[in-house]
Amino acid sequence: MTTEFNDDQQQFRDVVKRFFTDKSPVSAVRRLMAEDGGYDAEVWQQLGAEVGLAGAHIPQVYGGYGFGPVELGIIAEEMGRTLYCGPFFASSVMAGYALLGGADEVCKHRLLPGIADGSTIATLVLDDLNQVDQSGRGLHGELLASAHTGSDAGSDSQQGADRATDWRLTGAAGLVLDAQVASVFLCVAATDNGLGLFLVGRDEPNLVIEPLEVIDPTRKLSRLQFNQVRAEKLGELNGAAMALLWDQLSVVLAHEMIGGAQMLLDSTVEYMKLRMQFGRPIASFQALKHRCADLLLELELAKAVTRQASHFLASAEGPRYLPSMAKAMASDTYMSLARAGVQLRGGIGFTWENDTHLWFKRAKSSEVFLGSPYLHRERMMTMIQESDCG
Amino acid sequence: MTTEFNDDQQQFRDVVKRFFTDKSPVSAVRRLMAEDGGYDAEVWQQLGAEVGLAGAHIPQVYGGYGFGPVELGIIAEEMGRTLYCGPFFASSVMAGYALLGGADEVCKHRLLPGIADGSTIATLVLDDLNQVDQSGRGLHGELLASAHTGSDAGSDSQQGADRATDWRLTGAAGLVLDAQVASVFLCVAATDNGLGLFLVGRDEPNLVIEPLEVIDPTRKLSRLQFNQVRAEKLGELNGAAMALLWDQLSVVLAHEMIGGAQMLLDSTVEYMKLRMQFGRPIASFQALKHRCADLLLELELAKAVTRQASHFLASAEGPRYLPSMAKAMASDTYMSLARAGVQLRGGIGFTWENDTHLWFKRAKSSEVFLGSPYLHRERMMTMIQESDCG
Amino acid sequence: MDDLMTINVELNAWLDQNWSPDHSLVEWRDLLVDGGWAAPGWPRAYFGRDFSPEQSALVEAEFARRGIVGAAQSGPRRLAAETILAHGSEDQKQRYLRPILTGQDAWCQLFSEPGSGSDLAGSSTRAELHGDRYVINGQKVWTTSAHHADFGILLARTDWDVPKHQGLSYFLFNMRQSGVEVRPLRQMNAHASFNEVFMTDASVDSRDLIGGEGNGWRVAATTLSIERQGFSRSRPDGGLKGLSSLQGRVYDEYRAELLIALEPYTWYPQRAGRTDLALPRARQTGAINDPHIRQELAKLLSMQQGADLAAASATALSRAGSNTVSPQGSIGKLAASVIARQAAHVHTLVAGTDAMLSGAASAEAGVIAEILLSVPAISIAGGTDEIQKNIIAERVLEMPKEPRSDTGPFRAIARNSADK
Amino acid sequence: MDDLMTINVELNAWLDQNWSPDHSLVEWRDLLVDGGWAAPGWPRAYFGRDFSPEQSALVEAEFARRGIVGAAQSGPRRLAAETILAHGSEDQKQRYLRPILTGQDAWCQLFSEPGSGSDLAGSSTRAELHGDRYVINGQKVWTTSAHHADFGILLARTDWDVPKHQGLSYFLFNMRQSGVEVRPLRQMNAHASFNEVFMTDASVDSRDLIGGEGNGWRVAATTLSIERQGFSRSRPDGGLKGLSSLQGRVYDEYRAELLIALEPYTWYPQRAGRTDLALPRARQTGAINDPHIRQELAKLLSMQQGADLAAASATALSRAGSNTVSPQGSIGKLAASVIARQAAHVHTLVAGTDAMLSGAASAEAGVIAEILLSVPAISIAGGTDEIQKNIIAERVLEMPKEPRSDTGPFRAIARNSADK
Repeated sequence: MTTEFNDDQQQFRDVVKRFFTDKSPVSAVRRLMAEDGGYDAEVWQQLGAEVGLAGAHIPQVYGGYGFGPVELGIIAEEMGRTLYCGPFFASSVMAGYALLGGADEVCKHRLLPGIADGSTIATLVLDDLNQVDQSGRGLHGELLASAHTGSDAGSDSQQGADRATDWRLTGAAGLVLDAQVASVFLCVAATDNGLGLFLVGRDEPNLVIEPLEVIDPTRKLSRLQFNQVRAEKLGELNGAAMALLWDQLSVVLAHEMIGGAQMLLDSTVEYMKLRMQFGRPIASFQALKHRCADLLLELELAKAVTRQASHFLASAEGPRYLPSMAKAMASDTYMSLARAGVQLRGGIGFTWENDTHLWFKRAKSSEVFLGSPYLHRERMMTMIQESDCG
Repeated sequence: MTTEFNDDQQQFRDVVKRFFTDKSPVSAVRRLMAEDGGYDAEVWQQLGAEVGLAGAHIPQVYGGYGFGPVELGIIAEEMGRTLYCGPFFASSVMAGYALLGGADEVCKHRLLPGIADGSTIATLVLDDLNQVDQSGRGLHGELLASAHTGSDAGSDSQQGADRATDWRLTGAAGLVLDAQVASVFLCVAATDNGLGLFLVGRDEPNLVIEPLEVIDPTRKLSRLQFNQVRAEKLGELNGAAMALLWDQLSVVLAHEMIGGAQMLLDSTVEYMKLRMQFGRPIASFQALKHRCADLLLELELAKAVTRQASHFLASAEGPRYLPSMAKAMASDTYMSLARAGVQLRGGIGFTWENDTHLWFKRAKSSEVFLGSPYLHRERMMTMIQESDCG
Repeated sequence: MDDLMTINVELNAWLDQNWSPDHSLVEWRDLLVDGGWAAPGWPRAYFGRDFSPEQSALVEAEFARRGIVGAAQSGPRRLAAETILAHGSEDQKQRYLRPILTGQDAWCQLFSEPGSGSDLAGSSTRAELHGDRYVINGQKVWTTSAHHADFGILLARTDWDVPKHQGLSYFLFNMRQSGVEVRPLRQMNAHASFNEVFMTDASVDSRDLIGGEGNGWRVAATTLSIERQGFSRSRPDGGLKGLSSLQGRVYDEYRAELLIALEPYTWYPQRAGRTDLALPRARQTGAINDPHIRQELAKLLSMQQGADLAAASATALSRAGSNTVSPQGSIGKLAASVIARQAAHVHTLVAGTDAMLSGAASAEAGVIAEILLSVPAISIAGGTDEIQKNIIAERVLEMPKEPRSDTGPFRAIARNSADK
Repeated sequence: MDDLMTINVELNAWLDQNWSPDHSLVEWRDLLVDGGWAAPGWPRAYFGRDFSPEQSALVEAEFARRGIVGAAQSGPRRLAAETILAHGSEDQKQRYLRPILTGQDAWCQLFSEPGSGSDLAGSSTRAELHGDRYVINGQKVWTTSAHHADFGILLARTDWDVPKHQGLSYFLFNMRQSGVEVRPLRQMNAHASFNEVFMTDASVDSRDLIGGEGNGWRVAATTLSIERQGFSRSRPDGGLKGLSSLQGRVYDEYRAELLIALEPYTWYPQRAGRTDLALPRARQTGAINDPHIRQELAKLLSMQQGADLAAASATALSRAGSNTVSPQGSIGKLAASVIARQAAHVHTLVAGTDAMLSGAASAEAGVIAEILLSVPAISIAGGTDEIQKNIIAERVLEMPKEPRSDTGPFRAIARNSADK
């Protein structure tokens, strides 16, 4: 078990890095973050249909490339580095993983290919983004009474009815990623028989999509309200499926964060080498050098754990708390680097014109997205207590 | 309300500082910490009978000098600075405050004068040094059945019996300060009617005093076991009395800690100005300067709160969580300075020959003595929640 | 005490006779200045009464108690006035002090440059004497309220061939001239409280050089010391309780003045972390019952309490006549940074995923979001944490300075390429 | 792979023929050296087989699997041997390497001095050439196992009139001579693992100068780089599982050797904070149910996991032939400091007031107390945290060095008065 990349993976990273460096320059980020939609349809098309990144981690039987979590992590790191603006995390990662983990086989075959080639933009509706496994308290699905009409309440026919489109969702989800551009919503909602995964079309009446003002305009959020909205049930999600989903999303987000953190470290040190004060580059001041060394250390540890967490998802080898450990560490190091990125630039780092704040805001938003470091550490300790061996 | 000292207090500090600087040089500390008793009887006699510090905070009616918590804080700071070895904290502070808060008037008149002039060395037996207000779970007092014989169980005679010496204590106290030199033990023990304050003589049979190995040999501890030990009940302690006692002890300890912390800061900076590496005094290295500035800041904040906590005890003005706030802050800053005191001296700071470790050990021991910073912060928040205003 | 009583009687008698809310603001302040009550701590020769800080505080308190508008003092006006008092020529004092007190002249501070932030003495704005005027070329930055200012206190280089601290001069600079361009500078929290000021062949009369050519750094030290003492003050009511509901022309004009003067500072409380909101929000959300958040909140409240107390004793010390104000200011400023970071941490813990939101619909009507995006400024503006730590180490702990790389003629010192 | 298989077959055939637990330790190691299996990674010319790290690891693993004692390598022996291999003369290699491998010669490291700790190149121990011998005067400190050592690797100054890094020379120094006094140095945790070494007119043959006069710093750099890689290793079983119960003369003698060699290091695991004890103790005391302690424990476990993984990939990198070992060592060492501090914090939280106690009756038979009094050493010994951060900043992040104050002739550099 090692977190080193093999040659194939290194080549893959080079390709991905080149793509995002070309397609997501900071000028594009600034343009897109100011728009309502927040993504460039042409780049998205290239990313999906041409380069195939949108479906990298989706098995080939569902139209993807069948890469594993390690390669997905590489994509996320490079996106994080460039602050790529597009519905990758919402559609490919969140909706993609939810479908893989919670949809019935036939639904996967129907829905995943569109996600994999980017032609469908989906997002995942969770009513609790603090603790993903607590989802379902805000959103409830019920089977229309009419769906039962004329059929016996026997279990077989019940199951048949469950597959039907005669479900109605009611409730709200306060924070939904990239809802402003999604054509379909995959919704995790409680039913009388546990959590279900539901499909809702964008144009459903009784579905209200309200864009929100956000701290980080590269990560657009909306509030969704459901009032008896017509939905199709795609499958069921048990506790283990929700825990796995949380793990998967956390690990991809952790990779995105260490990519952003690395970019901040690199660019900040670079700036410090050029910036002269008191007749020397500020990079030569010992207190600043030591701070950078501390930051490097923090980042290296977070990076090692994050990459190990991907290996864990790929192989199930290692302690099962690795995903939460990774999310917590990556969040903390990203914020450390964001604070330092502003501080070590001095006043210029606090200006709108300077790019540092774009990563700062991403770091701040990522810190709490899908659970704060505090919650993930708590989750990690619960897992340790549940397992026999430490 | 101000934490500045007036002229009288400043003069008092000068006297106290001179006394401890003269009487408690580090050579004496090293000698005494290696001995079983751990104090110099002659210095103690001067401190008590001649200079009058042992009874500084004890009212004049009980043979003391009637100074307030502010002056007691000054004494404690100077003791902390010099690591004075002697039973001041055990006898004057712990036993003294316990008697003042929990003994009946006649007992105060009988016992306090000896403590105030140092002729009696007492200590306080608490069975919980983590959380003083949880005392009484390990030590239990009961009235001998014979004490009731021949008298009615009426409340008056009951009360008369309660005052008698016919009590027996059973249980243990794991950590008792300076028991090795105390002639009397004031014990907080549970009775069927709440907590009581009891007097036990050193020579009682069935009392086992077992000296303990300690991390900080300037603060000697013993374990006491009571097996039906004869005791005199001196009075009762309700919840408010125990809370006040905890506050009082915490504040004196906090003063002691900031005195020690200030000494560490001063001596460390002094060392750094003399120590040359790379052709310059290490005090000129920016990373080390910044660390010292951070330490100064931490100490200044802790000092301000600690002194305010004394004013609060003197005047009851201000939020009632100040004592716990002070204990937590003083503990943290003392440990920060202790770590820095070793680190900034490099290898020499880790040697036995260098004096820094004496304060390091004191800091480590003080950190948890009478409750860790964590517990005091928790207590502080509980007080905030209990009060209506923030 | 008797002394204070006498002052109180005299002041109130004067106020009874002169004060009316129906004055215009300038009329009233003219009376104030003539009566010697505008700045009683100033020397008698310059509109003042040589009052001690304690005596001045009494006057201030009495104004506040009676709801009376005082002299103009917001923002950089005070920096300019105190500097002129300390270093100005008789002529400068006569020309500049009065309109500062009356509020007729607004001022700004032209110190920082893109190439010299922490290294203020590395200023490379050029001042060249031609006849009896200096011609100014260069760029300043972080200039609060430059677009409203009539004058600026300007630090510029008059000599490039001497060590950097010796080649600076300090000017009282007219902002209302061609050759001065003011551009707003937007910050990461979307406010634009600062400006860039471009000076292209602007000029200043040589009689507006203050402290003598080459003495600019010494004069600037006075300004900086005053600035550090008051770095976090921002009183939306200008010190008058219930100002918003007071009736009368003088109040209307005063409110208008404050609105302009304080506009750049609306986010300053958020920059400091708003410790005051932490406990109420923890109560309201129930986060106060979370054992970990309790710890972090307790740490925050502890630091804040310590800083408040330390600031109070610093003030007491300074009122007692001590002169060690400057490092105390640095300690307070550094404390503010530490507190702001911890406050942001607590606000984030309490908010959870809601910390992703901003704007009026978000927590505390957007104030929490503004905190999270403003706290990075507290450890930069008015001298970075790093500079404060240098000051504390060198002036309080008396630790030696680092070896310097910027001795010798300024011309030869390595600096940012844009400066050259 | 085929290659490895061949080696495995050859090694086992040789072992079958030569290994016996009834050998004396020296007899057995003589066989090992002659057979080329003592240090197979060394050059063929010097007892080795030019094996790659991967091939050497196979041999090591096979020894461990079969429970066979290997060459002596504990402590500073390895530093001396690797340095001699890299910089030594033919004569030196012939004389010193073999008795190092057999364990006949023990070594110590004479680098640090009271006046030069972090500033190792500031060494002021004096080496003066008289005829064909250098006369040595000076004091060294932090010398582990000096009282058992036959030889020391010694850094001393031969030229006081050149810049400090250029005036140093490196010697292979005989400890068994008059003029050498070794005094134990007690530490704050009551152990005495180190010594002071006083050299008064001691001497060393000029053929035991290594790397040439004035080249001492370059040679020392090799030693230091090797040292940083292995700063925390301390295996009480010398790598042999179940050593304590193995029977035979060679095992008896090996155990005796280890006992002496490892004695100074018994507290090293405590110095690193003993993360391994944190979770079991939290479980056992119930502290694991405390929400705040859970957080602190989780942070500790996270850092430890990260450091373990980072160390593993550093090893993988270095096995893959990369040469960037030295800064990786600094990152690992800095991580160890951070982890040790957090571990001490967690142990204190878990222990509560019991953290005041020490000795056999206290928590974990005194181990917790030893941790609390030993962790301060981890951030000092083998290069302070501050030095590691300089290295990381300059070599990994390529940030420029500070301006130096110690250029020019060593004689003229300001240094501690005791050095002069």
